[in-house]
Formats: sequence, structure tokens, C-alpha cells
Amino acid sequence: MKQTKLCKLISKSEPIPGIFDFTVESPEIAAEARCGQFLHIACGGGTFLRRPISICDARDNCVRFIFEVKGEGTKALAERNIGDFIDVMGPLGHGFEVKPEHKNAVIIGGGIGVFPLFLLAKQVKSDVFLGFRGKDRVVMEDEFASVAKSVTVGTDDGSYGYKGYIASAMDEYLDKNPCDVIFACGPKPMLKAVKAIAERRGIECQLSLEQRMGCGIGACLVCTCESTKDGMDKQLRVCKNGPVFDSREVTLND
Amino acid sequence: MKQTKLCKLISKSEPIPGIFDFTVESPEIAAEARCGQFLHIACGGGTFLRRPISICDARDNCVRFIFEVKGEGTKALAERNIGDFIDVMGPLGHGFEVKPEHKNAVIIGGGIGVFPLFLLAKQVKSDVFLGFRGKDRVVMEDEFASVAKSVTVGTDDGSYGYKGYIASAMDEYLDKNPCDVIFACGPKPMLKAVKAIAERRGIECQLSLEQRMGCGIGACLVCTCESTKDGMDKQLRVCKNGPVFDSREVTLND
Amino acid sequence: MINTKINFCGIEFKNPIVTASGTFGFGEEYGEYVDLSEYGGFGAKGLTRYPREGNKAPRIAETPSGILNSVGLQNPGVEYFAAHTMPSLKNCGAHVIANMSGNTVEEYCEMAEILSDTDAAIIEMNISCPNVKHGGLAFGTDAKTVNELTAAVKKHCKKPLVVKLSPNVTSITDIAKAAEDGGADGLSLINTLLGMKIDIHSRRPILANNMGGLSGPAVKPVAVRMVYQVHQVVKIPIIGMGGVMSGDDVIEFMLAGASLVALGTGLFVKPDLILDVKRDIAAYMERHGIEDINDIIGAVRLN
Amino acid sequence: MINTKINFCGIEFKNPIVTASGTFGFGEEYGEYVDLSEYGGFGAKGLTRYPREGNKAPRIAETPSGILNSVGLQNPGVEYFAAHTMPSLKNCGAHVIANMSGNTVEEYCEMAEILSDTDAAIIEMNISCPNVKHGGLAFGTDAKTVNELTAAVKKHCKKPLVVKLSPNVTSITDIAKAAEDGGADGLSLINTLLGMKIDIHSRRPILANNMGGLSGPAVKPVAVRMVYQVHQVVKIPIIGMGGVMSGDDVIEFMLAGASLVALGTGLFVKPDLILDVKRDIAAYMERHGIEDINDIIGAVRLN
Repeated sequence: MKQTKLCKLISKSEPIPGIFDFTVESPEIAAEARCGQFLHIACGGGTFLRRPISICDARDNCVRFIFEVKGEGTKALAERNIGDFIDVMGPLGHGFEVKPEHKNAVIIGGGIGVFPLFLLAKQVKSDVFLGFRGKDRVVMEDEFASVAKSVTVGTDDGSYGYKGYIASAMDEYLDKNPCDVIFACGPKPMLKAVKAIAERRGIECQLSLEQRMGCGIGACLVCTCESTKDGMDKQLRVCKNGPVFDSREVTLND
Repeated sequence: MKQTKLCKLISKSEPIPGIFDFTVESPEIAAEARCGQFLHIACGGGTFLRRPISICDARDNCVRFIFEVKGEGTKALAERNIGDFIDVMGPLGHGFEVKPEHKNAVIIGGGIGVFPLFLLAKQVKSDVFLGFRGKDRVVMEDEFASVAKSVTVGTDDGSYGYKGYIASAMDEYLDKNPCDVIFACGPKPMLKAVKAIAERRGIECQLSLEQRMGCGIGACLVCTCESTKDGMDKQLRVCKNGPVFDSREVTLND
Repeated sequence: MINTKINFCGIEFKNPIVTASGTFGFGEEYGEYVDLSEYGGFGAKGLTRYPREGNKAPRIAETPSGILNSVGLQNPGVEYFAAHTMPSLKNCGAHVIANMSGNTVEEYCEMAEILSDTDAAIIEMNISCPNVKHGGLAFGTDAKTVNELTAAVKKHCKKPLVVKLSPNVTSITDIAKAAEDGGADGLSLINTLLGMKIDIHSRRPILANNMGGLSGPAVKPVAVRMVYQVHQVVKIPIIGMGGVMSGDDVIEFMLAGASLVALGTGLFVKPDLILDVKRDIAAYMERHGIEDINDIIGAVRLN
Repeated sequence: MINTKINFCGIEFKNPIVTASGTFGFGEEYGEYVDLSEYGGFGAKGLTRYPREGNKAPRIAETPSGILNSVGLQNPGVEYFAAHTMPSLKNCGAHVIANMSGNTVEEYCEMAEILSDTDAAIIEMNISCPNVKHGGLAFGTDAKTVNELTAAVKKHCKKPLVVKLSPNVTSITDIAKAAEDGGADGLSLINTLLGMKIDIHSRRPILANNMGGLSGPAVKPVAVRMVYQVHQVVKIPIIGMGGVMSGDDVIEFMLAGASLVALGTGLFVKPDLILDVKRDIAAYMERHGIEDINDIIGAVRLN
């Protein structure tokens, strides 16, 4: 039987303001975790629902996740101290699928969407594209650089690296380089752009989606996304069928 | 204007299981606090209302309060750590009235009702009666002994000191000793017994009452107790008119 | 310079923040924490034709994100209020919203007359009371009764008459329209949801009165929904309330359709809540470039 | 040895714990956390006559001590359930409570017939749906409609028929009696309270469907009150639900009058909630020397 777990917080940092980098101890989760999966965390602070937070890394009996303080729940979570126990369900969901034919992989992340891509980047030597709003929001560049073939960082405001949307940087790269899969996570406009680029170029593309969640395991049917199919397959469950989907499966409509 | 205050927790202990002894820093509250008054504390832990907790002591810019863990609120409060800030309203309410004619004062407390009597005992040299369920629940005996004329401890089960209800011990004492005021705090059956004894003997008696509270300042009219008067004075506000009342003012009816 | 002034039933409120009747006494106690002039107005304790002792204690039970209460309208009576309380509030710096509850139509009418001769700015009529002459069913649960009661009281009322709606009804919009048709100048909602909490060890309800009214953040989604629905079907302005704990909550009620918003149970937690609320509202208006707070009333757009 | 067996509509439940339809899928997902045989029974996802895609996302919004949801009855249709889902659940070790929602009386009757031929133990009829042939008003808000619908469906139903009541009504007892008079074998309550939450920055409701149903601990006091009121006026047994987060909550509902109690939204927080609940119930029974859990049903005494 699966279980919720009380995991000890063993390291905590705030690499950039409002972004918290947590590592908790859990041999079971660390052993099971696949890239692109998430944890469903009871944050405390008087909030009711758990919060889905993607797994950033898993090794040495520990799981690492990085999150942004957005509301009461994540605020309460950020206030936990080292040594505290955190109530975690997971690993949950269907993550990225790495296949033998993925010889030339591209990973693209935007903003807080870069975190769920790290475990994947460790697993598949890739050309990585990371986009941020500005120089002061750039995070994890060095870590990705240590495991990737190449890392291109861009900022929307041009204050660091490539100037403009990171999907455009990737598109320019694809003009000149072979690629047989794109893995993406980030804000919806970025995902829409990546999906369009991949489909225009005929490249397989896996997208990690977000949605307001309830149970986190596929029972309550609230965190749906629209699929390209009709009928009973029209609404897919982000928590169970995803969070990672083949780009041709989903419409990204609101 | 009055204000809620964020007070730093500077000392914390658990003298007997489930009873927590907290001292917080607050020069303003310490200066204002009168014996028998209470603090209205936001405990956290997802509870909504504040919890009224009596002041046990006030000195050196600090306020001390002792409480029993009874539910989620007090549980969350007990989990606070030294250095944490606690959201406090107070001091609130009408406390004990010490008058010049109180030459021979008796203080009687039962169970967690002994805590609100300590500041009073420091102020009026008294004969003190403290009742507990059993030996393992006896608390603050030495502290009361250090400030009182005499201390008599009793236990319901006879496992320590006087065997039986502490009100009976007081009644026996009053057979042989002069007394011009009784100050009491404790469970309702004890208060009823003390009230009856005082009225039979014609001794002034001040009772500290408890009731489920809302605002804590007299606006919401939920924490009423029944007075011996009729009409608009029938319902008194425990938080504002009390928590300490002259025993002849209140009926102690349910 | 942002404008937070609201014209409500022809009366200018310097800001949209008022208080819910029953949570604020007659202003005296909370006035020690925040000057009453910080409020646009405040709702005074519910009055009855004659003094009432109210229910036995316990009168309150805590529930998840809320409370149940059953005070039972303890109050000194409308005549005492008119003679003593209201005169003392004349210069408090905020409008006083007098609140009245009756056992019969006649009592409501008499109270409206008495209150009309005071300095209260507005008369709020609580219709969640049992109609003694008609089997004790609450006035507020039947549209025809609400219409007739409102029309009758309106004839005796020289102040703006605001009808306070009970949420314990199948169709809040039917009741709202009935009040409007009866001549109400404004509506306030929501009153409390009827609830119960049982002590499992004693097997008895915690409230001495067994049942009580649920308020606090727990009910906010129901309150916002009802304010929205009512705003869609009436032309008269609304005082919204139900679990407000922040300036953001006030904005939410205003977007749903409230012109004024009342703080209530939240005051028990934060006696100076109004100060946070005013600061948050100013920040919101600045962030979104809103110059006049009236622009957000009912400005929610459906998906 | 304590007894936790409950006879509900002639069916023996090994304990009083079930789950609320819509929170538990068809048992598959939560079955990975706790063996389904731990439950007395479970409420399966609400079915409609034909498959439904449901509403757009977001379908959930968090509220203080609760959630709003608007799934919109996404489900594979009653025929799929009868042919595929129910057979796979036959040996799951817990009774299955099938749940159905209709657009018309005819649809309800057809579904009752189809479900009667499955191994579902009980058929639960959700009447909070709009009556398409009568202007879209919910079936469950009018006593006469409820009575007629129940009587009609009962003729087509070979299983115990439990009517699930909406709390969004003026008189829950009128609706409950109407269902009982119509032939309902049991009642379940409460369904969700209608609510709304607005994103103040986008000025839009958070739910794509604008409004949704409020559930979770926030509504528990309303649910307990309604279960109590209904238990006082009907003879048929009740499935109580609304914000259960612990064994103590289950006991509270049973004292109020519920024979079975459903876990719902609480499962989202604690997928293995049933284990805590069963442990707490056993401890309560031991503490109070209760040998048979049936003894506490409706055992609350008023003050």
C-alpha cells in the first residue's frame, strides 16, 4: 500500500528571494522518484489542501524540491525549519519518458519551471534552455551546466544572456542542430510556443503542465487539461495522466 | 489606543505533563497587568478564535501564563519555541480587588485554577489552599509557599496532603481562624462550594469564572454568566465585567 | 489621489468599511482599539422593541474557520438605545447603522419610528427572526412575508431602510427582489448560516441554545456567491459581509457587488482589522491604477 | 468485543464509514492507499445517463477550511459503469453505492433500471441537478418535485434508493419528508453549498464554471445541524457527510442521527483517513463503554 510520509527537512536555502530550495530525507521517495513527478505536500499555516510541488532531484535517500512562495500554503512551508517533519504524498504522477531513441534531447524551462527539469537533465545529456524574467531571477544555471551538453540562459528583459523569450532561442538553435525530443516546463505562453515549434518541426515534445489540484492521485477529477481527443478522453487528469504529456495529446486551451 | 502585541517567548517549561509555563516579554503588559486579569492569545494551529489565558505573574518587563493543552489551539501554542513571537491582546478583564480592609485573606484554587492566583498571592499575604486531583498533578506549591502566610495542599484522591475537596479543608480552617475575604479560582463545583461556604459565613468572596469567549473585550456578548440581578443586568460579561466577580453577584447556574 | 468615498442610500461614507451588527457592541469596546472615525460606519448591536436578556451560555462554539453563536439578541431595547446610546455616539466620527429585530410586523414598525427620530444614519432590519404571529417561521424565509414586512415598515421609516437577508433560503434572489419591491433602500447579506456542534463526550450541543449562527471565513464563499447573485437582480445597493479577514476580502465582496462591506467575526481575532484593511485596499487600488473605489463595485466578469 | 456493524436499508455494513460520491472516483486510486475492504462501503463517482466531459478547469478553488469544486459530472455514463466498472469492483470487499444524476425524470428512471441490474448495493440519487424540462431549477429545491421524482424512480429501482439532499434550501426537513413520502429507503446529506470565489486581480471567478460547491470542514456545522433536523422528522436512515476529518467527526454525525458517515474532501488531505477514523471510533467506544455503535445513532440530547 502507498502511504503518506513524514519526511525530515535536512537542508533549506533561499537561492533567490521568494524561492526556497528544500531537501527532505526519504529513502522510499528517493528510490521511487522519476523525473517530472511531483510531491503533494501538506504545507500547514491553516491551508486546507495539499500543494503539488515538482521533484527537482532525488539521490542519497533524499528528495529535493524548489518552490516559490505564492500564497499562505507556500509561505507556511517556507517557514519550516531544518529538523521539522513535512507531510508528503508521493512521488505522484506520470513524469518525462526518456526513450533509447532520444539521442539529441533539448530541455527548455521557464521561471520556476526549470526546477522539475533538473533530474531529467541529469539523466539525459541535453542541450538546455533556461528562461527567466531578468538577471536577478536566474537560478540553477551552474547546476544545469554541470550535467548538460550545453546551457543557454535567456532573460525576457535582456539583462542576462539571450535577450527575449527562451523559446525563440531554442527555435534558432533548432535551425542548425538535430533534435529528436523536446522536454519543456514553464508558463503556459512558453509551453504554447514550444508546442508550436515542435509540431512545426515534427519533433517529439513532452510538456509538464500545471493545474489547481485536489486529491493529487486521479480520483477527484478537478485538475483536468483538455486533450486533443473527444468524448471520455477529452479531459485528462494532470495529476495522474500527467503532469507530463506528449504535446500532441493536449490542446493547452484555457 | 490599545493594541494587540507580538510578544517574544523567552522561557518555556512543562512542569507537569500537559501543563505549559510560558513567559513572554512585554513591558507594556507587565506594567498594566493586575491580578486576575487575562491575556487573549492567538494560538495558531489553524484555530480561529483567540484563547483567554489568565496571567500568572508579571514582573521585570515580562508576563507569565500557564495553560493546559486541551485542544488544537493550546496544542499549537505549546509547540511554540523560545524566540517565537506570540500575538497577545491584554491585559483584559476585571481582576481581583484587593482592599485595605482585607487583613485576613484566604486564597483557594483548584487544578489549573491555581495559576491565576499567584500574582494575587504575591500581593496579599494570604492563607492559601490548593486542590488537585492527585499527587502527580500538584503544581506551584513551592512558589505559593514562598509568598504566602501558609499553604495547604489537598488532593481529591488523598495521594498528597489533605484528603478530599480543598473547599472542605478551607471550611475547616475557617472554623478556627478569622477571615475577611476569600479569593477563588477553579472548577465550577469548587466555586459553588466556596461560594456557599463564604455566604454561610458572611465572608466577602471573589470568584474568577471561565466561559467560552469571543472578542474578549465585551463587545460580542457571548461569554456571559448569570447574575443575581434581573433585567438588563441578568447577563454579565465574563471577559469585561469579570472574569472576577463578587460571589453575591453571580448565580453559578449553568 | 484615490477616492474611497461611497454614496450609500444618499449618505456619504468616507470609506466602504462598516461592521456587522452583533460583533461590535455599540462601538465602545472596539473604540478603545481603533478610533471609530476610521470606519465608514458601524453596525450597532441588534435591538428589540423591549429589552432582552438573551440566551444562556455557552453562546459560542468554535468551528473550522468560523464560529457558531447564539446570543439571543441580548440588548437594552430600542428606547434605551434612542435615549442613551445613540446620543453618546453622535460625534463618534462614523455613521451608525441601527439594527432591529421584531417579533411582529407591529414591533418592527414601532422600532422604525423610534429609530427614525435618532441620529442613526441607516436602519437595518434583521428578518431572520421568528414571526411570532405565524407559527414562528422566520420572516426572512418567505418572499411574500418579506415584501409585506418591508412595505409596512417603510411607511414608518424616515431613514434609509436596509433589509438584512438570511442565507438559509432556497432562493436568495427571490427574497432580495421581494425586499426591493417592498421599498427597501438597500440590502445587507449574509446573516449567519444555521449550524450545530455536538460535544461527543457529553452528547450535548455545545451551545446552550443547541443551534446557532455560523459566521467567519468558513462562510465567505457562500456570502460572495449570494452578494453576486443579488447584485445581478436588484438596483438597490448592498452591504456585503461574511468572513472578511483582509482588504482583499473586502475587494472580493465589492467586485461581487457590495457597495459597503462589513467586518464581523474577524474583529474577534484582529480588533484593529480596519487598519490592515484600509492599507490593503489602498495598495490594491494603487497596484491596479484604480482612482475611484466605486469603479470596482460589481466589476467581476464571469468566465 | 465492540460491534461496529450497521444494518442500513437491510444491507449489513461492517462499519459505518463510506465515502462521498465524487471524491473517491471508482475506488481505484484510493485503493492504492488503503484496501477498499477497510470501508463499510464507498460512494462511486456520480453517473449520468450518457457520458459527460464535465466542465473546463479550473474546477477547484481552495477556501478557508474547505474547497469549491465544479467538476460538472465528468463520467463515462451509467452503461459503461454497469458493463465495465461495477464488475471489476464485485470482490473489492466493500459495498458500492452507485450515484446517479439526471436531466429529466425519465433519465433517472432509466438509470435506476440499469443500476438495479448491477452488483451495486445501493443507488444514491443526486437531486441537486437542474431539471431540464422545468426551466433548469434544481430538482432538489422543491418538495413536490422531490416527492414525485422519488416516487417515479422508486418504481424502477430494485435496490435500496437513497436520496441525496441539497443543503441550498429553506427547509431541509420539508425536502427530506417529501423524499421519504415518495418512497426513499434512505437519505444522504449534505451535498455541497453553492459558493463563489473571485480572483481580485483578474476580477474573474477562480472556477471556470464561476460557481461551485463548497465542501470540507467549513460546512460541518451546517451538515450536522441538517442531519439532526432530518433525523427528527424521518424514519428512514441517513448517510451523514460534510467535512469529516476524524473519528470524532464521524461520532458527531452519528450522534446527530446518521447511520453511515461519508468521508469526502478530507481524503484529499489524508488518503488513509479511514484508518485514523476507525482507530478513533474504537477508542471512543472503549472510553465510553459503548458495545454497539448503533447505540449512538441519534443519541444527542438537547440542552
